[in-house]
Amino acid sequence: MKRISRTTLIFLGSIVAFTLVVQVLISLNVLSPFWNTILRQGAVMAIVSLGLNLIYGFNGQFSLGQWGFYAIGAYSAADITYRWTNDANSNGLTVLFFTVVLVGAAILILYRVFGKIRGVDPLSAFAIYLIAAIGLTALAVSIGNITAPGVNGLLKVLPANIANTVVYLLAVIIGGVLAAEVSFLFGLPVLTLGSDYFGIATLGFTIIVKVLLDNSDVMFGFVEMKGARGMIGIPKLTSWIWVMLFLILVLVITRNLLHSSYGRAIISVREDEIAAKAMGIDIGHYKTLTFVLGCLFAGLAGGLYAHINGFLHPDTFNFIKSFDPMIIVVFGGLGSVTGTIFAAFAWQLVLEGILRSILPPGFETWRYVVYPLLLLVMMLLKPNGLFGNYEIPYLRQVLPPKKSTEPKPAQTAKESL
Amino acid sequence: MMLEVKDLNVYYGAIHALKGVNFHVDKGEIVTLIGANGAGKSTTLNTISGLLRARQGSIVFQGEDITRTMPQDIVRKGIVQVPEGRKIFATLSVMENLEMGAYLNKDKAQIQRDLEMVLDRFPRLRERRNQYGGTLSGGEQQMLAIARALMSRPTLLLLDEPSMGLSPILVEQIFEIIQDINQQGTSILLVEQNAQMALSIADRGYVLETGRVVLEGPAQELLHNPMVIEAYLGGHG
Amino acid sequence: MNRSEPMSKTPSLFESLVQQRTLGYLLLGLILLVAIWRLGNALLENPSLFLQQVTNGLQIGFVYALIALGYTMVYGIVRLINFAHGDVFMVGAFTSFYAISRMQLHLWPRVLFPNLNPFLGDAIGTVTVVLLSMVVCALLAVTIERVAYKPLRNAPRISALITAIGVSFFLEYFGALNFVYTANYITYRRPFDVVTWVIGNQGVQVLQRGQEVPPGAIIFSNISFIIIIVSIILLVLLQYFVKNTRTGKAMRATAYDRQTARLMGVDVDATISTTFAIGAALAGAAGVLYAIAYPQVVFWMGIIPGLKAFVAAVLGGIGSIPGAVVGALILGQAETLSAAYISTPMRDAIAFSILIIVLLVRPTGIFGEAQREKA
Amino acid sequence: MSEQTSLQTPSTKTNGQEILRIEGLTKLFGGLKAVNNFSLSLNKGDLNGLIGPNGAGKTTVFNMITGVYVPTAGSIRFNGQEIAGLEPHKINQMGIARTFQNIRLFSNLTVLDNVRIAYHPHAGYSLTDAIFHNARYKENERILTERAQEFLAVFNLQDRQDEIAKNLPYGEQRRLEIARALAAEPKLLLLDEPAAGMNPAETVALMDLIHFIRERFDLTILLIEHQMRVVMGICEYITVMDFGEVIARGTPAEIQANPRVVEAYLGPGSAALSEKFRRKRTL
Amino acid sequence: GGGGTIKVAVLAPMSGQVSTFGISTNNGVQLAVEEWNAKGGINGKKIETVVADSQCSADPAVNAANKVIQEDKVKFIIGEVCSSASIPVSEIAEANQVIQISPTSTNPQVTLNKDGSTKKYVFRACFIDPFQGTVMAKFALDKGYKTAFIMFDQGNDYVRGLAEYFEKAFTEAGGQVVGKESYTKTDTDFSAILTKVAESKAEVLFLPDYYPIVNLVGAQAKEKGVTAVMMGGDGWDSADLDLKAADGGFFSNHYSPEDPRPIVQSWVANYQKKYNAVPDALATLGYDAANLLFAAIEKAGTDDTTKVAEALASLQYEAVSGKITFDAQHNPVKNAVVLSVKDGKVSFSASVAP
Ligand SMILES: Nc1ncnc2c1ncn2[C@@H]1O[C@H](COP(=O)(O)OP(=O)(O)OP(=O)(O)O)[C@@H](O)[C@H]1O
Ligand SMILES: Nc1ncnc2c1ncn2[C@@H]1O[C@H](COP(=O)(O)OP(=O)(O)OP(=O)(O)O)[C@@H](O)[C@H]1O
Ligand SMILES: CC(C)C[C@H](N)C(=O)O
Ligand SMILES: [Mg+2]
Ligand SMILES: [Mg+2]
Repeated sequence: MKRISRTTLIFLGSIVAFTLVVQVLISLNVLSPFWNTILRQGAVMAIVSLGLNLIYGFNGQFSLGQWGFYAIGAYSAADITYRWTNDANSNGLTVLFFTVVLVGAAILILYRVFGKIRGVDPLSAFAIYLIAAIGLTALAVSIGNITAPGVNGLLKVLPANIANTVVYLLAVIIGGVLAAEVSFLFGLPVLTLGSDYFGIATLGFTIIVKVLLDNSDVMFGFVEMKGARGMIGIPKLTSWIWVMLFLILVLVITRNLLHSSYGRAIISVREDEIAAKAMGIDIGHYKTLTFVLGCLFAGLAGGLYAHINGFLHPDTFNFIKSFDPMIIVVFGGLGSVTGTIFAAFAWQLVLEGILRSILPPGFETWRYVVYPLLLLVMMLLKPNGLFGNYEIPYLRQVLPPKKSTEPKPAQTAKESL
Repeated sequence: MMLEVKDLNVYYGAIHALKGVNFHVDKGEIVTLIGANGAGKSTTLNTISGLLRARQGSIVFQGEDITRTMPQDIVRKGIVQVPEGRKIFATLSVMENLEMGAYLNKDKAQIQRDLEMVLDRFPRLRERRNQYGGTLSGGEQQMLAIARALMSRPTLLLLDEPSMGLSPILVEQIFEIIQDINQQGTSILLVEQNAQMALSIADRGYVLETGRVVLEGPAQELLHNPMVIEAYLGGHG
Repeated sequence: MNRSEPMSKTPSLFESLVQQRTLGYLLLGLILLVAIWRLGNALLENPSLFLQQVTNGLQIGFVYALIALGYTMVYGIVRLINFAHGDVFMVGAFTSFYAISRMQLHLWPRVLFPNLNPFLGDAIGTVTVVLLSMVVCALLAVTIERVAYKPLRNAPRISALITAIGVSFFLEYFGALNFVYTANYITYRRPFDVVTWVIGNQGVQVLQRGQEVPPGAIIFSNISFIIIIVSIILLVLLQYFVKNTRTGKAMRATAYDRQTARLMGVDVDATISTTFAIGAALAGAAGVLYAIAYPQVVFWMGIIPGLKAFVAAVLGGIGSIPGAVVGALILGQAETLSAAYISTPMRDAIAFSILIIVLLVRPTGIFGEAQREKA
Repeated sequence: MSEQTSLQTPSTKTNGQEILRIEGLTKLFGGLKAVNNFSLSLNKGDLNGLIGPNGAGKTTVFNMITGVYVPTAGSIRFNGQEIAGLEPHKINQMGIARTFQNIRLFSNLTVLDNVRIAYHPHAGYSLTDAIFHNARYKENERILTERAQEFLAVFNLQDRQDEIAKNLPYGEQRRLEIARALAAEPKLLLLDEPAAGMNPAETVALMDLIHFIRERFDLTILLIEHQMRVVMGICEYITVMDFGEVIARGTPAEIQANPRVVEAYLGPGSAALSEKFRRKRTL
Repeated sequence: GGGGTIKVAVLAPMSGQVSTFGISTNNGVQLAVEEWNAKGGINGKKIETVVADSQCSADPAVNAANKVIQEDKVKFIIGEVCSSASIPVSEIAEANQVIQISPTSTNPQVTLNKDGSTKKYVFRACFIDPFQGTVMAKFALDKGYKTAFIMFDQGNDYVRGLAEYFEKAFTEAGGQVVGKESYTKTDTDFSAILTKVAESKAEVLFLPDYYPIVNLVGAQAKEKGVTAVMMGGDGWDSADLDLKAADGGFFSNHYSPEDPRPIVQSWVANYQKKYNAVPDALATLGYDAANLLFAAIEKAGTDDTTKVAEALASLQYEAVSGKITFDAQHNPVKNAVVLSVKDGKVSFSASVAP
């Protein structure tokens, strides 16, 4: 009995309609490439911020690492498609694919094993995961390189644009999963830190990722990434339709998760860790779960972003920008999915679109004079964000009807209470 | 008249917490405010000590209107509150907590004498003088809270549920201390859930219900008032 | 940390391995060992060079310390990571730039008292400029606090954080406007000439232009000297202030519980403003010293030192004053030594790895106090 | 050391099956021995009290039983299984639930969600089911919600289910906390000063409620309380602590008569609580 | 032809780290535009410029390029100044068949595709770094310096490339590179590296970065006991170069205002009249680049970019910075000069032919 509720229909219907209308406007050239790019970047921002809202808004973990995972997703996806389109080589794809699969499997297995042992020390567990991950990555590199020619041949059989799309989609997904796996490893020891310290450690992560990207060519041999000089020549494959598909997917997952017992467990950790523990919630598990999921979203968004401009630069992943998703989440309303999506688009449209186009040349700097003032006024007027914790009906938890049939007297305590 | 509260109206945003409260405390008296949870007892005390602002009404202390006075100036004038839930500075040691009590006092020698005096009164605190406030047990914290308030040499002491969570013997002791402090010349406004105890040491009492004074009178009278007995003394046991 | 396991069945080797912290520490220890080995080698190879690098690290470390104190104090009292603090530091540097380059303020002793010993004259002039910057920064910080943070005292903590980021952007980009100090890199004129001393087996002597440093000698400039001395004086004053004065105690009480501090007679608003002012004044001093040492000013110059100082504060245990200093000195060494012996482009990654590792071992920083909360 | 009275509880319940056995439990905070060589035994169905002066270590004992603190030494056996040092959520899932001395609700969530969260370990569907919102999710979510509503009904909170927890009056918050603890379907319930902050009328009602849930949910209950009206009124057997150690055990009557307890805890006034207060005694 | 306008975009760092580069370049371009418009434009069409602040770095430059191409529908770009910005811009220009002529981007990659072929639509008005690096290496050796220490920013194509070419030429000609250190563009504290430089006793400190870094390093070098002579490339050429910090140094450049050729002297006079300053190499090359572009459009007789590209490739032009013909990689073949910084003045020191 598959019955889809009315709110679901209305919601999905309108979002699909919106996507299609925008697509038509793009095709008809009513929306210039400039605005098209801004819209796509808005959708990407929405995905990153949704991930952060899960981590911070719903699970209460103050993460500034979102941008680092976004970078990981972006660069790894870009590397796959770059090698494929520029060098007609699928070794980026195969190596990362096997890495993601093997490391993922190892994580799942080890997680089970550790789950059975009482009092596992996160740092020691981390050491074991790390060793396993490094070993398996090395293995994946050789398997990947061996299988690459075969996969090349396979892909060549397909028509070029289909092959490109397949590689692109795989690249985005692999980028996301890679970010998620890294977030698992990183999160394991670091999630034990108290809130602000966690924020700072994750900020550190973002900065470390940026520095590694700055040195990707010299220190790590990824010549095509060109380190601090910026990676060029990535195919521009992210269309409006693709970003929106991913956004809808992420949105539905977020919503379904939150409206379940698992979602409530996630939220209870935010509310009171000690009480949650005492109620049988394995807070470590739920922190990890949420963090990994949020970072998966960041990674996916990164992959999508990389293929919008076809150009990646480590400066894009500067720590200053890592506050952007945080600003969006707070601006939209912590713990409001509706708010996050609205804020992501609004933020992108205002800051990158409207402010850019209304300020005369020579006044570019004013953008960042006006923007903080807007932010300030906004925070002073609505300290809980635009939407507070309001949700549109589809995203709202629709409570089952109250069982307000008269309570069975035998089961109720004294009325005087 | 030491303290006079007239037509006090206090709001939390849209919530109208105090709806025209009137009462007074005379010099040397122990006056108690009793009432159920959420009746507005703490709100009343917090308004007197300046933490909350009244939207309407006035508070007059020793002939001076202090309705709009800043909390620090109210303390300087001699009204000191022992807050509900003790509110010990957890990251300060017991000694430092006591020194905070004497914050407005600049006379070092006098502070030293006062310290000896309160530590004599609470030997348990002397034992724990270097422990962090946050690690004391509930009862120890209550003692510290009262001791800290005494350090600022109040003329009017506001006590918000000093017996909450204390063992019977400590409750007795705390009430003794309150009487003792009173006898040494400090007027006391006591807020309590433990109406029995409060009324037994008070001179007069007021009953607060949902932001209004619904009953007032000498403590002994209230102790025998049927309505008070029914609602606040557990139907007399 | 490790859970005692009274009376359970004897665990397997693997089990006991992951139940103990040892394996994790082993991993961290390994990293530490590599670093020590590397540095130890460097020390043995060329002790004077190593010492020279350590003094380099000391100089930047003390600058970080001055900035870090502002972060730590403000965080301690209002639990706010004041991201605009680095920009206050920038304003300090710019104030001194205008004072020196435009108004020649540092020359006043020479102009008024031409017979004064030139060294003394420069010293007094420089101190004047430092004090001016400190005052300007303190006023700026108090204004920021009143306008942007105070209205949000009772809002969720994150709102104030976002506001702080906004203030930071504003200070930077407002400064970048063409009628303020432009977006350009501006060369900073030092208020006095650099003097470099050689400390070697011939004792201490002034290094002449073009003269080579004799082998085994260490050089030390008046700039390092001033930075270190000024920082130490300010740090000692601050420590005394916080521990021993009433205002200092009021700060600590306010830090813990504002309402109750009010009940003790503390003027909480004034105390918070004072805290901001002191932190900012220190940052202002740091701004001047930094600009003297690395003579260039630009509108975003506060971001990176601000970030580093913030890391230092966390490393030492945010909220702790000695912690901020120790954290800053460690960070200064970590940076300089990794630039000198490991890799310059990677030094930020190394600094942050150290931060994360320290947090894993001591989750609230070196001097940080564990949260004392009872269940 | 104290005269170690016999560990065995002369239970009023007949089956006498031991559910909790604590031996040699010790907790050090730095140099402070908060709990020292503490022992306690509970039989199935007991409703026992733990009392003692402030700072005696009562809450610390609760914290160790529930895994919030790891004991410095000693053993805690629950249904024969060693639980000392286990993570709190595992202990909870084994069947021990508690309330807190200072109410710790999920204060921004609804009353219903507070209870549903406690029911989470029994949710009955997987994460994947949740993400797809499939039939299994729907069925179990419905059951879960109904169960939660039943618990609320027991505490007369069913009409409050959509209210945000922090907006409830104090007394209802205390009741909600107990309801939430019960939703974990525990066998042993630990109540830390459940009557704190309640007025006499509410306290009396609470006592009835405790009796009621013990029968209804087949619980064993251990409670900490300072209000003698409660302790003496409902507990069948009482353990008294002072300075981290057990100083007495016995029935309420025995405890009230025990001079050591009177001296350390009850105070001489306890015999006649409402007696005119005597003045001037030194501490 | 006849009627209408030709829109030309100028992408240059008008603000930020190296703002003098952008301002000078734009000054040069505007002077050329004025002169052409005064003559009646190109084939009767007036020239109109769109100036975008591309900040000498990749990200803003890419945004600016996309904007001028998509929004302003520009077909000709003069810029960017810096190689690290010109390289990504050149990809966009090439893909959109927009002519890009960079006045001063000296890195070889600017005009080359990844496979080594020449970008059809991309040109430059300056010599390239392999030449510039060789010039400085020879110059150093000629002065009798045998050892060099190289400092470079590995995230900057220009700096990194020039360092490499210098090293190659210097070692090939018998010099010895005794140390090499990289840093990042936001670094301010160079004490750790400079201590190493002092320790290495190198005779030359080769620092091929832009002037702000030179100012910073120069100011700290003395303090750390560095005695090496500082040398660098055209990145030093700025009115904001701190002559005290760079004192005693040498750098290669595209031209010297002291050059007695009449074309140079009349340019210097014209420029001085308008802007009240001696033109630096950036202004000069901005002027040259604009003239090259306009001459090619005139020669092609159309604004069709493919035609203009062909015309440019075969153009011969007498520019201020020398007589220009493009080689197969679209690089002009020209002389370089070496300038010295001494006692608060920059002066001509040598001229080197390719
Ligand atoms: N910070 C607040 N925000 C909103 N409402 C509040 C706040 N504090 C108290 N209230 C409301 O004001 C009313 C009076 O509260 P108050 O704390 O004064 O009661 P009380 O008599 O001291 O109760 P208790 O015995 O529980 O301490 C209650 O309805 C309470 O919910
Ligand atoms: N986390 C901690 N760190 C240090 N000392 C602690 C900690 N928790 C409790 N203590 C100390 O342990 C002792 C026992 O405290 P506990 O809270 O168990 O007392 P209690 O019997 O519950 O008292 P009350 O009836 O006042 O709640 C007290 O002296 C307290 O100061
Ligand atoms: C203006 C010049 C210093 C630019 C430099 N030649 C470059 O290619 O980046
Ligand atoms: Mg109250
Ligand atoms: Mg307790």
